[in-house]
Amino acid sequence: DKDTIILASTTSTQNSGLFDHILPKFEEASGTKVNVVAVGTGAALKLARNGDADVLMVHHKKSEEQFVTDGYGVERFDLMHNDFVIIGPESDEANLSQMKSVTDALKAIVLSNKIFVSRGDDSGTHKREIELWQLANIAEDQKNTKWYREAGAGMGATLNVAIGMNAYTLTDRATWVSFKNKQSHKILFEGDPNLFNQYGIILVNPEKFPHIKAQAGQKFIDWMLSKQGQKAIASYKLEGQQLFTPDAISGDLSN
Amino acid sequence: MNDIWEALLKAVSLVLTLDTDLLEIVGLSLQLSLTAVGISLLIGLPLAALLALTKFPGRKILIVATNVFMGLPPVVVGLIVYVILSRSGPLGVLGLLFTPTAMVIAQVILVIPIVTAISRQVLEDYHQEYDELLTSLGVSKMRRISALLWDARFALTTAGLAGFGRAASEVGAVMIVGGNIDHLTRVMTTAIALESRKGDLVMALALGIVLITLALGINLAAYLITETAKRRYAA
Amino acid sequence: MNDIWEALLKAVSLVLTLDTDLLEIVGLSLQLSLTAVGISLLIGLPLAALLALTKFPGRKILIVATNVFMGLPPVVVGLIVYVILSRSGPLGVLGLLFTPTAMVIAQVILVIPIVTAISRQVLEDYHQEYDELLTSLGVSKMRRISALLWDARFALTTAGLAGFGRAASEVGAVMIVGGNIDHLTRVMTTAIALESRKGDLVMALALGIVLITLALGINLAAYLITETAKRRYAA
Amino acid sequence: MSFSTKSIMPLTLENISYLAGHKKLLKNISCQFEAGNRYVILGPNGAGKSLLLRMCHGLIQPSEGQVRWHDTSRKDAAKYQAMVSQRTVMLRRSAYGNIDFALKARNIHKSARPDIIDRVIKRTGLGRVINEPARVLSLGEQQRLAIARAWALSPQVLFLDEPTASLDPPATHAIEELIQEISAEGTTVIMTSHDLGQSKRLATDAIFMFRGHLKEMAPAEQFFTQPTNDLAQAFINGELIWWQRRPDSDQAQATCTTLETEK
Amino acid sequence: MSFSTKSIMPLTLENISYLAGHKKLLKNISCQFEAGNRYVILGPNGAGKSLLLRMCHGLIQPSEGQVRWHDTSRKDAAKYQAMVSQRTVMLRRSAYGNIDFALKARNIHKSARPDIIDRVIKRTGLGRVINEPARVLSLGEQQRLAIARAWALSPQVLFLDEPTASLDPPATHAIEELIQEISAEGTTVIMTSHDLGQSKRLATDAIFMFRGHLKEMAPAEQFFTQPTNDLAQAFINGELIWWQRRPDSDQAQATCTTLETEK
Ligand SMILES: Nc1ncnc2c1ncn2[C@@H]1O[C@H](COP(=O)(O)OP(=O)(O)OP(=O)(O)O)[C@@H](O)[C@H]1O
Ligand SMILES: Nc1ncnc2c1ncn2[C@@H]1O[C@H](COP(=O)(O)OP(=O)(O)OP(=O)(O)O)[C@@H](O)[C@H]1O
Ligand SMILES: [Mg+2]
Ligand SMILES: [Mg+2]
Repeated sequence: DKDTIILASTTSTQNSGLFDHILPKFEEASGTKVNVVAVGTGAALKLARNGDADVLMVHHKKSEEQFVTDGYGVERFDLMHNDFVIIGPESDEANLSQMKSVTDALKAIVLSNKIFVSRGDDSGTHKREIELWQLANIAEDQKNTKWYREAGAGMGATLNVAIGMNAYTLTDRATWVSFKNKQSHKILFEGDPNLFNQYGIILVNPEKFPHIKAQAGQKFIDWMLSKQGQKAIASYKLEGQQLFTPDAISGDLSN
Repeated sequence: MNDIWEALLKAVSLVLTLDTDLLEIVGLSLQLSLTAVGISLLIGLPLAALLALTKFPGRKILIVATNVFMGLPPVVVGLIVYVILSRSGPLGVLGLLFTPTAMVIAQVILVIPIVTAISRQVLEDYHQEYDELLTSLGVSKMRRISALLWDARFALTTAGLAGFGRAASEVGAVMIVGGNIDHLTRVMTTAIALESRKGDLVMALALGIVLITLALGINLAAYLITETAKRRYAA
Repeated sequence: MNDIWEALLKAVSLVLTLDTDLLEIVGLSLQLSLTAVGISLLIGLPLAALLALTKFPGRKILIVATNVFMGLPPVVVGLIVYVILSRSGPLGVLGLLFTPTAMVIAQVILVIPIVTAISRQVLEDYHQEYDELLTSLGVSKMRRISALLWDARFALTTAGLAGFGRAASEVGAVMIVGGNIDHLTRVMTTAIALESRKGDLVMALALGIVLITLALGINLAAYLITETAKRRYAA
Repeated sequence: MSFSTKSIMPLTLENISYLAGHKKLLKNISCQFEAGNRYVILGPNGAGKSLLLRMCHGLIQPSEGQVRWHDTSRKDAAKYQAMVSQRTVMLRRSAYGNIDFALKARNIHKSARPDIIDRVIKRTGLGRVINEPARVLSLGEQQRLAIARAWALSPQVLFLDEPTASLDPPATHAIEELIQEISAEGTTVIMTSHDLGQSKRLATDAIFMFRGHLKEMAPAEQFFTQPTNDLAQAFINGELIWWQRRPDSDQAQATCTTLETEK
Repeated sequence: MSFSTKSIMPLTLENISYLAGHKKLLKNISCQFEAGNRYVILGPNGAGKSLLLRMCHGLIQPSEGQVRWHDTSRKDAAKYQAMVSQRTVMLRRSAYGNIDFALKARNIHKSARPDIIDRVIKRTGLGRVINEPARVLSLGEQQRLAIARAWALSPQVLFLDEPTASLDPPATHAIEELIQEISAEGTTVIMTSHDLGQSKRLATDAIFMFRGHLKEMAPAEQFFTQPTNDLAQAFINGELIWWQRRPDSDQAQATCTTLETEK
């Protein structure tokens, strides 16, 4: 019906529980229901390109901008960010926790002969990971299956693999904090500016697809970018940690 | 291993507390699977009978095809149904994507081959015995099909149960065409996949246990009914 | 809809160029599925025969159980095998997780029920005819099982093919216990799931088409062999 | 019993042969069956009697030659025939349900069926078991049920493959009387029998088969008193001519009668 | 043929009954079968003859009462018996394979089997079809194969349920001779037959059954000349005493003989 929109998003936002926290607030405020279809970043973009979603919310700026340029999206807005972290076994044989920069950390993994599990699925996280390897000057041909394993899966599944293999991996903080199967793994490296992770939100272009519920979709985007929405994002905490930092409005959200 | 015991406890507590979310998901799962199996039986059984008892050009090809299609990867079926139901696809105007209907369509595609292949095998063995009698009596093709299906009905429950098993356990296709939308298209298997992605293995296993228990209930009912009826009809 | 035509073209070109990555994946898929079906037949057929022809306490429960287990959700099976094989699990020391062996184990668990349930149904019908003769001849239980399996071998191919279908098409379990690791545990279905995650529907569908073509080849071979043999033995 | 006025007889076999694999099981048989007669086909086990009946009835197709009904296609002729096969096949229904199904298949109206069923059931002595599942009946009861089922269809031609093989003597006697009666109403009966006494009592015409050949076809009186074929003669005399393995050729006819039976 | 010295005879039935559902199909039967005799069980279709044979042979279990072999458990006794059932069942193998399988089941050594098979095949006239799939054989050939298969096992007790029902007359004669021979070697034969002539030729003892009751068991000579049971008398005279539906009680015995056969 008219008051339902489909939001194509990534598994990381869904798995973290963010939507369960903010969507009820929006639905209460607007009377519009948001149905979340959480898939890989690539698949989410494809869904939106086919006109099967009204609003797109992913975290790969380049693809998002391309999406708008190609005429599929109306306009892209920065919505929020969090950061990537490297997790690994508590024993930390590669000594990641001592490293100063993310490039040092990655080199340390290679030197230690420990296993690194890559998403390997062309997702936003995976693309960032590739950029980081380049920054660390680790060439493609140095990555062999002895230590570099492409899981070809979503974040959660990749975490399950890394934990099962006693290996390192790159993940976004939100997914990690909300992840339940941590066993003896923990965050070993964080805080490098290169680990910044930006989420954007886009309304699918109703000129391209007449059936798009532009009005309701715009209402959702407006709300998300509004003080109310941004506050809702900021207030989502898990285990005492804030998982996403809203960044659509500069300044204080407290009133 | 502890996870498995924890999961068992969790499953019991989920069921005992009659968790409303769980009830909703279980209800949808059951409804979709049973609908899909029902439709698949309506199509698959006559098709199986046709394959078992008539010789027509293309019959052998169809037999091999049903066997092949038993191995249709759910993800592929999901993608094909997606492509067709997508707004930019031929049936996009119907707006069926991400609805329970789309999920039933995908499941029907997955279930028909298995129902047809198993039934065909059973019916072929029955038909070998009946063929000459039915020909001698001059039974029309339609009545021949219905007679065979009727007489083999107890043996055919296995086909129905295999079909139900496939429909209820499948995740790849319903995930794609349903979208695993909370309160709308979330079923047991997609919920399990979600929990496993979240790393909540205990919850995932608990849901799995609930699902299997459900299947157990249905199978038990089917078994008891057919066994009783079998005895009555000495079939 | 265009996607589907594109995928067909892509599939043809993939096969024609003999893409080495594809060959590797296809090879592993075939190897794992056939191994899993082989093991499942070794276990499932005698079990089915036992269920079809002997009356022992717990038989009915086992029959219902095999029917129920036909509906085991692959994700759940994957999780259980994961929990058992994981480092902290009871069999963690074997280091089998994320190896092809783990994938075969998961597939065997998925395939045994379907092989057993279908075979049981077929064998029951055969046994009804043979029972008194075999009893009269004083045939031992072991030989009875082997005789029934032998005489019903053509009818049992359906069970084997259904098992192969399940093994070759399943993704949920092998994804979890195999990890879909490139060059190590990536098979056709996990590759398809990956491409679909990436949004590359054309590639995903193309791989699906290749997989189905593969299954077609195996089914065709099985069909031709049994049909020829059937005619020879007039069975 | 009333027939539609159209008659499908005579039935003509034109040089038919039947092959299974590379074996020729029926060999160049030509003959004609006339309306109203009672034909009894005789011959040793494996001679091809059942195959010939099934061929006439349309259950198997000739590999060579033609099966022709008067003025009627084989397909149309089918609904004027009925058959009791040697190995009875019972549907997984009650005895009553088996006959009812057969009548339904011939489009006999629901209201007419109970009377017909009642009559054939009484006449074949199945009253006590009419509501039992047909497949648990004793073999003799099943054979009676098969006869009842075929007779209920009021066929113009009735094929009977050893219809009394499993019947008790009084039942055999009663079925023989029934066959006479059915025949008297105009139905052509084509049957096999291993009971020479029965054959003599029932046959108006006798046919002798041997290894796929139709060796002799003659009026019963003539056949049973002086068969022209020496194999037929040996058979009637109870000689075990076909017992030993021997080349399967037409010369067999010339040499076989000189064989002794093996003890 | 040589037997192990241990004899499982006599066979004793102690007040056995057999129920299927709520129907009592065998009713309080007590009797004893002695070694070396040839018992022929007579009675109308559906009397319970086949059930009785199957009960003796251990294929069905008594609902009440006991089946006892001399000094041997029922299970052990099984391997000294063989049976030809009324509806032949053929394994999906060649005729040869069917006999070979039976011998294998009795643990007869591979090297000994071909000779045994050759002998029984020759004697039952199956030489021509020995390599054919057993299930395409004509019914008569199948019945001969079933006899060959049972005989090959050299049983102490041989159960035959209408063994010649589908055989041609010379074959019937040959099988009767075979039965006499087998019996002469000490084998106990317990058979049913609807052929009164055959029964008189073969039986040393006759048994008459009616509606699940064993009505009479007597030496053959006495039974066929002056049966004490009036139903048995009527049966031998070919009267259709059980044709009509009638209350299934023991009083039937008193009233039935006065019935006329329905025409
Ligand atoms: N499909 C088949 N393939 C090979 N041989 C066959 C097939 N069908 C029948 N036969 C053979 O054909 C011969 C004739 O069979 P048929 O059943 O007509 O014999 P019959 O004369 O009716 O014998 P009976 O008196 O035993 O009933 C038999 O020797 C049988 O083995
Ligand atoms: N499982 C069963 N359930 C119900 N009735 C049965 C069952 N088995 C046999 N009967 C009935 O028991 C009766 C005796 O059967 P049985 O086969 O022993 O007869 P029979 O004396 O051998 O007859 P025939 O001369 O026809 O071979 C039959 O009336 C049959 O319908
Ligand atoms: Mg015949
Ligand atoms: Mg009987």
